Amino acid sequence: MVEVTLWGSLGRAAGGTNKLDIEAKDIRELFRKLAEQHPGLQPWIDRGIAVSIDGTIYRDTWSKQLPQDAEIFLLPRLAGG
Amino acid sequence: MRYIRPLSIEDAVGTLASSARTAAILAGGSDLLVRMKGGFVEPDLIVDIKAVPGLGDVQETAEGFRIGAAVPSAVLGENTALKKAWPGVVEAARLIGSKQVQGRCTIVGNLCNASPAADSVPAMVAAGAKAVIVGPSGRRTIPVETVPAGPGRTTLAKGEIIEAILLDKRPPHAGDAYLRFIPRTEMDIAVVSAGVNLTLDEKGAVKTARVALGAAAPTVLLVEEAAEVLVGSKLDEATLERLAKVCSGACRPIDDKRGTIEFRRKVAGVLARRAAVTAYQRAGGK
Amino acid sequence: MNFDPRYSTRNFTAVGTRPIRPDGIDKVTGRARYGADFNMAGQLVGRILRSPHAHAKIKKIDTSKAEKLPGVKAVITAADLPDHTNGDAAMYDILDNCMARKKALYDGHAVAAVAAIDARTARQALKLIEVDYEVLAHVTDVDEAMKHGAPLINDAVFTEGLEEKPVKPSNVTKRSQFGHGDVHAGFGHADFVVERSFRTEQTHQGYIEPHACVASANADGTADLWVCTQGHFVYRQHCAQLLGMDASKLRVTSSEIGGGFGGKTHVWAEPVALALSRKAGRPVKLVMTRDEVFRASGPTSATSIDVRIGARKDGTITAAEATLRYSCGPYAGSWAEVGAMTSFACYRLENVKTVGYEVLVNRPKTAAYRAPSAPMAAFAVESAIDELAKMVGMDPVDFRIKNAAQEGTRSSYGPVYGPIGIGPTLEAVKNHPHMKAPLGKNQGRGMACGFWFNFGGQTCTDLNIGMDGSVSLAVGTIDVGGSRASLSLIAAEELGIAYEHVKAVVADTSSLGYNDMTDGSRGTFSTSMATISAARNAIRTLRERAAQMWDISVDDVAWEHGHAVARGEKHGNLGKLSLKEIAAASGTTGGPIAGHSELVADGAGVSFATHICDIEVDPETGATRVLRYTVVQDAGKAVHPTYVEGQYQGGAAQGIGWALNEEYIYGKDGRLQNAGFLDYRIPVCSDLPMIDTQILEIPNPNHPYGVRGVGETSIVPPLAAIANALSNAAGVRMTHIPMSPPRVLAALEAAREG
Amino acid sequence: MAGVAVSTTINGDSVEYLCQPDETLLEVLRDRLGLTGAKEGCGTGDCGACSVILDGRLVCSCLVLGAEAEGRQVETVEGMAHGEQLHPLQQKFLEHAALQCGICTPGFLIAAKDLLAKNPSPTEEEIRFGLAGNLCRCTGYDKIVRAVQDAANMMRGA
Repeated sequence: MVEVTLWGSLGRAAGGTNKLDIEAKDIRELFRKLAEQHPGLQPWIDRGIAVSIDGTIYRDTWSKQLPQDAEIFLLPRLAGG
Repeated sequence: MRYIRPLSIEDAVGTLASSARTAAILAGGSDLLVRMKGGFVEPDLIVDIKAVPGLGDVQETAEGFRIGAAVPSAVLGENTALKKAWPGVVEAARLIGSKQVQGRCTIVGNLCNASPAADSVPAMVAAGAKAVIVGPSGRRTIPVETVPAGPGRTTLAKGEIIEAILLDKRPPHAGDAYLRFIPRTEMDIAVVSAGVNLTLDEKGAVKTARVALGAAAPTVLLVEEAAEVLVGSKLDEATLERLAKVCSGACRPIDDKRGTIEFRRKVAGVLARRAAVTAYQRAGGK
Repeated sequence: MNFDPRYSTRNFTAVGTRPIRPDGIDKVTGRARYGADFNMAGQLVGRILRSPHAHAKIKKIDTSKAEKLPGVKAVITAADLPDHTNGDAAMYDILDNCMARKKALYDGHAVAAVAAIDARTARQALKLIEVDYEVLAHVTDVDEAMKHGAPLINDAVFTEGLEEKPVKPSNVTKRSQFGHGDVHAGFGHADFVVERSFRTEQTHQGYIEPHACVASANADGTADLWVCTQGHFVYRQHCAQLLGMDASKLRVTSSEIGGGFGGKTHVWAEPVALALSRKAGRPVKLVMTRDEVFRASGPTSATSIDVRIGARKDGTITAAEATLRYSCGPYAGSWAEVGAMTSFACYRLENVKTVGYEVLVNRPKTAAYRAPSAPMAAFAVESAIDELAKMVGMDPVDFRIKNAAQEGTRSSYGPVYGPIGIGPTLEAVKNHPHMKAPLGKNQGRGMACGFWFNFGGQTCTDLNIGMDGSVSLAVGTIDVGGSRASLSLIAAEELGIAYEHVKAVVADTSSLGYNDMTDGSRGTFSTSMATISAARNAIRTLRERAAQMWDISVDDVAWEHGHAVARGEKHGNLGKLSLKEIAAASGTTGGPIAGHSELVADGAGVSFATHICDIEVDPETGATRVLRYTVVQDAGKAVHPTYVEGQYQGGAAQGIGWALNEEYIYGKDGRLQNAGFLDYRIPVCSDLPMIDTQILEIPNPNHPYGVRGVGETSIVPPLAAIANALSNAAGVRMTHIPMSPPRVLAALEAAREG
Repeated sequence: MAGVAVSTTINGDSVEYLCQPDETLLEVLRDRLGLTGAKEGCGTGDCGACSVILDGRLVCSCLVLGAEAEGRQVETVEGMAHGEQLHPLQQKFLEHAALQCGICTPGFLIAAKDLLAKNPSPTEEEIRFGLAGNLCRCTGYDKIVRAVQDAANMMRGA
C-alpha cells in the first residue's frame, strides 16, 4: 500500500480528496487502479500525469517501482520550450 | 515590371514623366524594397538613378555642399569637410538603419519616403537645407521642409526627381546637432527626435537658431517659437527649460506602437534641450 | 539490457573539455543546410492566405479564380485537410490552427493555401482567393476575455476544474490549483504583507530562421518532409495523423535549425505543404515570411498575475499566494497551470496556494517558449519578494537565503525536493564580486531567482564502430545549440577514445527509433543517457570480441581507457587490445560492432538559477540600459562548458529583451501592429554588456555523469532582476512588462508628482 | 515581366544570370546561383542574416535588386575561406563557440569582416555598434564579440 498525493485539480476530479491509499507496485498499476477506483481520472491519465517519487519526476517510466515508504505525488505532465 | 538604369537626369525625368503607370525611383532601395516585399507597392517601372553622373557625389562648392541624390549615408560619414561643417546632419544620416542600410540609404530617399520619423529630415530642416528638384518643366530649388506633405506623401509632381540636397557654407561660430529617442541602442525608428542648428555672435550669444522636431506631428515640425527662445541667449538653465517647454508644447504627436503622446511630448523637450547644448558647444559656445 | 542511470563519481577525461563542434565548419562556411536551403527537382512554391480579421466566421471560400491562374498547381482549404484526429482534442486544435475550419480565430490564421510555379504566381493567386467573412467581435486582452459578456471564442468551452461544472460557456478553459498548508492562517502570522498585481505582455521566441519545409508526397502514399523542427519524430506523428497516413511511410529529415526555443515543437505549415504536394503531385517548398512568423506562429502567453506574500519580522515567510491568468490564444492550453506550479518553487513555504486560469483570446496559438510560463510567474513573485525583503529590512539575498527551499522541503507544487541548487546559487551570488562593485548615479542593482523543471523523455541512439575504430553516433534529438559536440564527448568518455574519433549526426525518422523532441532542456540530458547506454552495450560487444581474439572467457575481460584488458593472473601476459584493434578484427569475430539504446530518460532533476544585474535609468526619458549581468546556475555536470555558458547567456539575453522592450502590440481592430523585427524589438549587440556566467556542478543523482538540463532556466530570472534593479535605481516599482521607456517614464513622472 | 541580364563578379568569379526586375540579390544568390550561405531572416533589412559586401560596402542583399549587381563585386560567406584555410574570423567563431544555431553566423562573419577591414582595432563598443545590424537570438552576443576581438588580434599580428 502506498499513499498517493494528488495535486489540487486532480483531487477535485477524484471527488475532492487529496490523498489516496492504493495497493500498487509500479506506476502502471497505480494508474490502472486509479482509473478503476475513480473513473473521473481516466481523461486526466489519458492526457498525461507525471509521478513524483521522492521528488524525482517520472513522466514515461511506467515500470518504475513505488517504494512503500516513498512520497508519491501526482503532477500534470508538462511541456518544455 | 521593368528595371531601367538611365545614364542622364533628363532620361530619368523623361522616363518617369512619360510612364503611363506606377513608376518608382530606386536609389538606396532601403524603403522601396521593403514596401515591395510587403506588397504595399507594385511598381510597373523601377528607375535606378545610381548611374546618372553626379548623383553619387558630394561636392563642396563656394556656397556650401551639394549632396547627390544617390549618395549613401555611409559616404556622408566619410566626408571630413561635410562632417566638420554639418555634424548634426551627418550624425542624423548615420542613424538611419544599420551599417548594412547605411551602405545603401540616402537622405533624399529618407526625405521622399515622407515619414514624420525620418532621422535625417529634422536635421536637414534645422540646417535650412534645400532640395534641387528636376522635372519635366525644369529645375527648382525649395526648402526641404516643403517636400513632405504628410505621412508617405510628398509635394513632388509626376516626373520630378530630387537631384541633390544643398547645405550652406558655414559661417564662424556655427554648430548643429541631432538626437532621437529609440528604445534600443540601434535599429529602431525614432520615437521622437530633435535637430538644432545655431550660429553665435562673437560674445557667444545665439544669433540665429532653427529647431526641428521629428515624429512629433504628421510632418517634421520647424518650431519657430523655440528658435525665438534661443536667440540672444547663452543657453542658460532658464532658456533651456523654456526651450523644452516650447518644444513639448509644439508637438502634435500620436499614440502608436512606438510611443505614447505623453512620452513624445515630454521627450521632445528633453531631446531639443540636449541637442541645443551639443549644437552650442559645437558652435564654440561655453 | 538494464541500464543503471544512477550517478557515480568519476574522473572525466573528455567531458568538461571544450572542443570545436562537429557541425561548426559547415556553419561558418555557409554550407550548413537549414529549412529553406533545400530544394527538389520540380518543386513548387507554397504560400498561405491568412485572415486579416481577429475573429470571423468563414462563410464561403471561392478558389476558382486562383485555380484558373496559369502556373497555379494546387489550391487548398480546410476541406482538403479532413479531420482524422478521432477525438484527440489537442490534435484537432493543431489541425484547426494549420487551417481554419469554421472560424478565423486570430489575425494571421491560415484560411487557404496555394502551390504555384513561382513565388510571384503564388502571391497573385492568393489575391484571387475570395473569402466571405462574417466579422465577429473579438477580444485580445487576457483580463477582458475573462469578463462576463466578453466575446466567446469557443462556445463549447465550460471551465474545467471548478467545484461545480459551470452552466455557461466562457473563455476560461481551466482552473488549476496547487499548494499546501493554510494561507489564511499564514497571513494571520505575518507582520508584513506585500500584495501586488502584475502584467506581462506577449512575446515571441524570435528565432531568426522562419519556419520552412519542403514536402514531397508520392502517389503511392509515401512522402518525404525536409523541415526545420525541434522534433522531427513528433512532426512525423503530427503530419501523419493529420493527413491520415501511416507514420512509417512519412520520412522526416530535420534540417539544421535556426533557433526554436519552443516555437518549433509542433507543426504549423508542414501539413499544409504536404497537402499541397499531395494535390499538386509535385514537391512543395513552403517558407514563412517574417510577418507570418509573428502573426501566426508561436508566441508565449500574455499574463495578469496577483501576488500576496507575508513575512514575520525575523524574515520568515508565513504565507504566499498567487492567482495567475495566462492567455492561450484561441485553443485550450496548460500555461497558467505551469505558471502556478513554478511560481514559488524556490521557497520553503508552510502555507502556499496558487491558482491558474487558462484564458482564450483572439491571438495566435500559444506555444512553448524556453521554460514556458515560468518567467512571468517569477517576475511577479520575485518582484514581490524583493519588496517584502525591503519591508522586513533585510538584504534581498539574505532574505531569499533564509527562505530558500532545500533538500527535504515540500515544494510549492507538491513533492518534496531531493538535493537542489537554489541555496548554492544564492550563496554564490552573495559572495560574487559583482555584488560589491560600486554603482553610479541613476544606477541600481537587482537580483532574482528562477526555477525550471527540466524533462527527459523517450530517446534512442545508435552507436556504430567502424572498421577503423572511429565511431558514428546517430541521435534522434535535434541539435539546437551544440549538442552534437557534447554527445560526441560523452561517447568518447564512455568508450575511452579521443573526441576526434567520434562523429555525431542527427538521423532521419526512418533510420532511428522514435525520439521525443528537443524541449524541456532534455537534449543533452536524455541523449547523453542513451549514448552512455549505447556505449556500454558496445563495450560489452567489444569485450566479447576481445575475449574471442584471446580465446578466454568474456568474464575475464574488462574495459579500461579505451582498451580491453584481460583480468586475472593466468592472463597476465595478454597485454591490451585497443578499440581500434578490436574493430579492425571485427569482420572475423562476428561482424560489425555497434551499441544501441532505447530508453526513457526520466529524473531530469529540477534546475535553479540566480541572476544579478546592474542597470542605469535615464530619468528624463525612462530609457533603461543594462550595464552588467551575471548568471549563476547549476548544470549538474557541464559536458561542454562553453555551450553551457552559451545557454546561460542566450537565455539571459532573451529575458532582458522580454523585460525591456519585446511585446506584441494589438490595435483596437485586433490586428498585430508590429509583426517584424523593426518594431518587435529583440536585443541588438549594442544593447547588451558581456554576460558573465558561473556554472555550479551539483550532480544529478539520476544521470550517470550527473548531468542536468541547462537550456531553459536562464530566461526565468531576468524580468524580475531588472525590475528589482530599476526599483533600486529609480525608486519605482514596475509591475508591467516590458518596462519600455514610455512605461518607465510614466512611472517616474507619477512618482515625481507624488 | 522583362528579365534583366546581369554580368557580375561573385567571390572573384565572373557570373552571369537572368533575373526578374523585382528579384532581390538575396533571391538570386540563393535560388538562382545556389549560394545559400546568405539567409533570409526578415526580408526587410532588420536582421542582417543576408549580409554581403557589395563593392566594398556592407549591405543587406534582401535590400538590393539582383539587377543592381551589374558590373559590381559581390562577396558572400562562401568566399571567406581560401580552400581549407579558414578566415581568422571563421576560425575564432568556432573556437569561441560564437554560434549556437548558426543561422545568423554567415551574416555576422561578413559584417565582422567589413568592420575589421575598416577598423582593425575596434573597441568592444565599436564591435557592438558595428554588429548591431545583425540579430542573434541564441548567444546573447557575448561570445560573438569575444570571437571578433580575438580575430582582430590575430589579424593584426599576422
